[in-house]
Amino acid sequence: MFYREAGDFSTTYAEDQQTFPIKFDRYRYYVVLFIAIVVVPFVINDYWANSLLLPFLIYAIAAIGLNILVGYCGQVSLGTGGFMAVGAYACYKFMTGVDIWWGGELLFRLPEFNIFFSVIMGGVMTALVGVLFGLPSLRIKGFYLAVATLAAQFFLVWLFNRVSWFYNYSASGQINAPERDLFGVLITGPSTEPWATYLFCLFFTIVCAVVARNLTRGASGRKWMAIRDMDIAAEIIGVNPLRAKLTAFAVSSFFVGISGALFFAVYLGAVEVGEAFGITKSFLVLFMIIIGGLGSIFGSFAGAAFLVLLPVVLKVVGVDWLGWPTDIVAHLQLVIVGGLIVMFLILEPHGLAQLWRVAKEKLRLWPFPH
Amino acid sequence: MRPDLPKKAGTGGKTLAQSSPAGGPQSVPALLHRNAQKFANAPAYREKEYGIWQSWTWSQTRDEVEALALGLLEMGVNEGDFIAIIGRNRPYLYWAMVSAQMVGAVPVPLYQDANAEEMAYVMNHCGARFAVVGDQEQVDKIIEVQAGLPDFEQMIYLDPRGLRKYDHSALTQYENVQELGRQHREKHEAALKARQDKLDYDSTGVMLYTSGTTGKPKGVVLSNRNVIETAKSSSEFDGLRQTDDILAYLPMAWVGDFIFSVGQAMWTGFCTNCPESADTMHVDLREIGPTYYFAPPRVFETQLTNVMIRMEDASRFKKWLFDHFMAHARKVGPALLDGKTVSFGDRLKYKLGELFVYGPLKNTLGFSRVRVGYTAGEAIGPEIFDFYRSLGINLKQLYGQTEATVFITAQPDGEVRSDTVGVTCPGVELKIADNGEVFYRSPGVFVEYYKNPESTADTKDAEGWVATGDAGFIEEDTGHLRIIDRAKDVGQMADGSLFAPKYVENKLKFFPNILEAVVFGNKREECTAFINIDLTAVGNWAERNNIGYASYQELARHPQVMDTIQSHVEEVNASVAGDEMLSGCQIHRFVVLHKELDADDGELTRTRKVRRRIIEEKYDDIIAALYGDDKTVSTETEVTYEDGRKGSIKATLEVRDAKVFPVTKRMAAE
Amino acid sequence: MPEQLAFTIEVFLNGLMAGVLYALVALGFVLIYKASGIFNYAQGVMALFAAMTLVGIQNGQVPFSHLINAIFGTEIHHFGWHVHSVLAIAFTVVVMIILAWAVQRFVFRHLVGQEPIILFMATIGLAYFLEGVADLMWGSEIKALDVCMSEGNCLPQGMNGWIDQTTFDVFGYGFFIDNLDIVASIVAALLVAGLVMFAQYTKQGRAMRAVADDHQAALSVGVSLNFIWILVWSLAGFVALVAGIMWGAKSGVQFSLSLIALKALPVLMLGGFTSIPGAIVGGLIIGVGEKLFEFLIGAPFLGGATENWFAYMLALLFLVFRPQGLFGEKIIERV
Amino acid sequence: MKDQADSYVTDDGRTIGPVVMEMKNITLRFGGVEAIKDISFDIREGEIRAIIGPNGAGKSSMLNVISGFYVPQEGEVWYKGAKRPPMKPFQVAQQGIARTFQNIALFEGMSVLDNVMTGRLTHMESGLLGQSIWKGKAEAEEIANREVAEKIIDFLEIQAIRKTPVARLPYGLKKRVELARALAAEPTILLLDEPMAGMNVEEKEDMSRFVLDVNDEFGTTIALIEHDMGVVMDLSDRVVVMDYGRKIGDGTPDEVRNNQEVIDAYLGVAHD
Repeated sequence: MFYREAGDFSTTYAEDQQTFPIKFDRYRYYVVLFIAIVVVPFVINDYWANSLLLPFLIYAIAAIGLNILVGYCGQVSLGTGGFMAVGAYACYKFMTGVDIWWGGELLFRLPEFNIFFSVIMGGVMTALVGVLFGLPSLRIKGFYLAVATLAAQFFLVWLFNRVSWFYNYSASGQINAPERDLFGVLITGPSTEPWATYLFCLFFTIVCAVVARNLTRGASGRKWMAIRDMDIAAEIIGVNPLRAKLTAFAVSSFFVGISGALFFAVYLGAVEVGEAFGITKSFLVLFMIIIGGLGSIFGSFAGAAFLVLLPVVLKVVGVDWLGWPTDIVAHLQLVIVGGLIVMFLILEPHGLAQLWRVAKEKLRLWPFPH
Repeated sequence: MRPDLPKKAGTGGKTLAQSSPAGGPQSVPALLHRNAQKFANAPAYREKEYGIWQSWTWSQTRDEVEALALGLLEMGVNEGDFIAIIGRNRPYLYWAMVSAQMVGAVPVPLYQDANAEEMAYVMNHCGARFAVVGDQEQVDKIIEVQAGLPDFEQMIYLDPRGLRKYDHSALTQYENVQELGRQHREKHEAALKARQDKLDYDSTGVMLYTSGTTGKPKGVVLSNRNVIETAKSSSEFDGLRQTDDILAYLPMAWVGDFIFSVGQAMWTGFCTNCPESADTMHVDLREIGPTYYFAPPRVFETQLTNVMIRMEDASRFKKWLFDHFMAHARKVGPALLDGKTVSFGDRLKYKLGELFVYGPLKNTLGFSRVRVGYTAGEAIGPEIFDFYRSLGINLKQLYGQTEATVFITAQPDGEVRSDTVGVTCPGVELKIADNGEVFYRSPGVFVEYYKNPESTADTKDAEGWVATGDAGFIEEDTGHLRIIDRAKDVGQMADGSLFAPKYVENKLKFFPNILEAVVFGNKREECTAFINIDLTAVGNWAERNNIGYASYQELARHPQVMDTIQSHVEEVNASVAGDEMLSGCQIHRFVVLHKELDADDGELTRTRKVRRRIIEEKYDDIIAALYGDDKTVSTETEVTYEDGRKGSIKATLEVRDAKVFPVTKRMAAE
Repeated sequence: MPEQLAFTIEVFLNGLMAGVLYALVALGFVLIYKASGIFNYAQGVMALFAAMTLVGIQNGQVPFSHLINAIFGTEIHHFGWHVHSVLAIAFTVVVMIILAWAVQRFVFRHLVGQEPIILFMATIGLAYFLEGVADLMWGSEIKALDVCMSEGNCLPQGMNGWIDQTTFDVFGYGFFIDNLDIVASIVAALLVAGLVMFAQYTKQGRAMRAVADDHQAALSVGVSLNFIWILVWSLAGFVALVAGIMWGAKSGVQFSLSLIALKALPVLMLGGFTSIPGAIVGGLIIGVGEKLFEFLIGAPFLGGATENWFAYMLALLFLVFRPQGLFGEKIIERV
Repeated sequence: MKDQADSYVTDDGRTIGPVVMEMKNITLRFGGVEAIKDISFDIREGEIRAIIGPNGAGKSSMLNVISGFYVPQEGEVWYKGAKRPPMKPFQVAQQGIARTFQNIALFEGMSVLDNVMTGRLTHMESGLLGQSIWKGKAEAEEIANREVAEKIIDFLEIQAIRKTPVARLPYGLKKRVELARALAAEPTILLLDEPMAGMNVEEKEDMSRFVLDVNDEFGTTIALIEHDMGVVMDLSDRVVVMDYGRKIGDGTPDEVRNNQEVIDAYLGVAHD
């Protein structure tokens, strides 16, 4: 209905292949960006930052990452929590200075990385781990693989629990993000400004989204989707399956790692691996992309937004308005989330993204039905 | 050189010689050079190919055209040679026309769907030495008849697909010709310059063959004056701009396309866009969103039918929204378009409609940007016409013909009506003969019919007045011209009253269900008619009322269909009765024909005009039945299928009587 | 006989018993998978659900009491009666059958023909749903589970996980093994045997296997898919109930119970999703393997708690070399 | 039979080059069953080579051997004058051997254009980093390959469905898109696995035309499988006839047509 596409045509392939070939979409995208970057930082407060925006941005990154693996490459992973943990602990080690031991004495200690690079390193490390756990994917397929990734989940969580080197031998077994700043602005630690943490996460989210989009619309994306849609055919037309799958694992894990790092360093500040990165986290992110839409970047955002918003809404409605005990609301939440998953799988296996696509098509054809 | 070369011919040319501008560009190539200077980097041509709109700026176009021209010189094209141009609308072919003009040759665009014989006739008639063609299909056609073309020498083709194994002794690829030209640039540059300089207002710009409702096609010779003057005046008339876009999709052999895509494009320097293929036409139209658009009435008709069909399955809310706002649009839309005063409330409501219905609708149809839209060729149904105008599309009518280089009359903004064809275009004079035939004189008047002095004389008198062959009259109050019918078809009923079949046929064809109609009655007591139903519209209606049908024939003889058609016929009778001049033309009996009238069977012209005489001969048995009094008639008809095979279909047709009305006074509705 | 060895053997035995239980749960998976190609992640939660329902019925709890109280501000909790275990179990079985029907009717009937991975995700959703429902129905606090055949002889004394006396001794070495485990493994073993029997020799069992081999064929010989599916889900529910009782009796009814599903997964990967013997052998291997690993390597060198992942790592490594599992046969890929 | 090295010109004016691929004594077993028994034949540059035979004759297996999907227990594959070492299917593809599949193997989740673009993957090598930045090398490469893909799309006359998801296409069109995908790889040898399977007469005619045009315009060497003899005979330059995994005939269509064994195989009861 709002689309005016007459006269909106492309004279080069560059124009034709851009992310938003339709002017109207393009402008809408710019507006959103503008609001997110310029407007929000001025109106944001602690509540909004901590209960909505930060988790949304961070989960969005994780969801994009997982979506690349599951939605685009068709390799189901239940190890997201574990990989986020890797990101978190790697980030922690790098921001506190990695200490290398040999035979009981300290060989040397790396300088403390700036928070920005610590987060990046979180991603890099996770990518490596991801590739490692991705190796079996060549032999193992479907949900054999899905289950196999649980191995990563449990092993990693156990690892960070047991090996005190990861949490710098702290008595609590927790890791705590020390105060770190970027250009003199506090990003981590107890006394940060909401707008600072927000912008920091926003930056990563946008970059990740753009990178993901670029990868998925290019050669890599096609390799992944080919593997997803029909791996045998893909191999026969010249796609190296191991390469494709491993790159998917690497890229996916990289994003997940980043989100893990942010989740720990910027959002929570202190983490006990078992509860922060348990298997429930893996499922949560998986649910995000199912509800949001497999194989869609927008879907990753939608799903993240939905599952971040849902508990908040339920809490507001259930606890604050109706005054129910929190545990009941929590249980209701389980029921609703579980129900929604099943519902989506039955009614709209392609999730919110598909609904969005359909709505858009309708608007473009308006007033015609088809 | 042939003695009858158009250069020194054409009284029309002489009488108007003084109107040539001093110094201004005097030929199409000259215009091209001007544009290459003035609008160097503005888009001149676009074609949807390989998924995107390949574009050429004016300067690029100039280079391409020159390269080809040089190539033609290298291939030995002489001044005055004729070069046939055959294929779907593509920039390369438009360039070929200009290149031809550059080297002093005459481009002769032909209808791409013409069959080999038709082509053979034309190419023989003008003695074309060269042909520039689109693809294998065209090449094959020409090769088929080449033996019978003594003058023919070389063929230049665009798309090499499937031609690799052909004997290339008389066959060259377009690119290679251009390549040839680029190689021998310095060798021919001077010659090319010289030949271009020779071109002036009186040298021939193009030769177009009129499909001709009867007899063999005639080659209409148009001088540069014809082309440029009309292009100039018509562009000014509608305030065309360099930034405009048109979609070139109508046959290149048709004078309209030549004037729009070459004449006006060259004059104003706007961009000509060519669709990717016939079946992507609508998508391409939507993408380009032309600002200046021409289409014959039937195109608008089918489009409107499709709109209505598609709306049928819309949700109730949408449908309500659509109907509600369209009603409003019909009320105030045209008025707004003509800049008349409309109450604030209505304006507001129209704005809303624009948001919810008109805007999106125009968008999906590809008309969002249309600033000037024309329809012509035949009369257009009032409700069709009003539909588009009420949407805010500035659709207008013009009256023209090849011999006039299109423009005779056109509707100025603000004075648009569906029943007139507008006022005289700048530089055009009109006069109506006693028998009602319309005559005109203008800078656009053609030079001559090539190799056909007697026809030329018949059509154009010494003062340069040209007979249109149409009967009509000028409204005293408005000065608008109204066309009743082809003059030769306007006959007399037995009782001496006026018989104007076309007038009635058009009224019939205004009903979406009726595709074609042929009315008889000349020298007879009463009128009768053949009718073709519109398979899209009626077929859709059948589907919705789940009426099964296997073929056009079966649907056509379905009783319910017959009833609907009958009601239409009677409505028409009622309105005809309102016009005392023509009230004799009410239809007393009719049949719904068992096959669609078809150009391949020679029943229609390539521009889908009815060929009366041929039909009358072919279906004499049915006509007899119409004037007899039996209720049915059995007949057998020969048909030509797509692939050229012949076959025949038998059928028994029901003859229906229609209610006729007594003559009434002219009612307001008319 | 050196101490170490004795301990090892004891550990081995313990592992074996745990293994039987794993095998039991794994069997639940295999049944459903064979018959419907669904990999039922919710199996564990079903066990939890069953156990909670059992306790709830025994103690005459009012279902959804918390929710009701929350909404209507009432203060109801118990009907005030106590149901005899046998009866309660019977009731629970009924509930599980109803559940099976509901799951089939409202979820998987609509997902027929979807890829396995989608079905798998659906079961994850189902797991969440069931867990939520269970908590809403009976409250999420840890409950003691005592199953008594008749007054006095409750087997065994509920949560008394501890071992007070030598269970039996060989060559003067006392082996300390929890009675419960012995009972449990016996029951489990019986049940396993029973299921195998069922699958092999009963009409429904054969029908079930027919469906597993070829849906169309099964349909054409007049097997009602719907019935079979409800049947297997009920069976799975029953298995879950038993597992729930065993586990619940041992360490109380609580969320962790649902994790036995996670234990069963590697068992399946090892044994192959479609093979009943595979499930049994796999279960035993995992059970023994993880106990021994923990005892010999995990606890002394890796800081313990290796049971969490050992099973998975084992299965993973194993799969890399034999993707089709222990008993699955090699698939020839075609194009 | 002409010598392997020299090339000759067919009566319709196409040049057939020297042997580009040769199968030497190929034997393929599945467990006990022998799908292919000691078969040898060669494929010449620029020719249309057909492998025909009744259902279950081992045609598809043979194609799978050529495209490296099956590894024969015995025999050698010679390609461009060198013995082909054992390699994975994707390596074979990278060597310039593209194929279509008997029961369409398109990527249903992608548009027609994307499917055709996957055919170009063997020609694209910009790295992950470059792609994630997109602008610059990656985009240039993308566009360059898009141009090739578009030429193919135009050649096979599927412009109108360029951006349609393949899942929505009718069978006939899917076949064409698959051909497009294979062509996009600009292969040295193009393998067609029953290109006409399940098509009506017109579709078969179209497909035949396209196959000929491809061979004509791009001079692509084509090896195709058909069990419908009629179609193949007018298409191909040379035909191998298989039955029960054995080669029972090899030569020009005419030679094959008059081969008694072949006639028997076709008139004899069809065995699947």
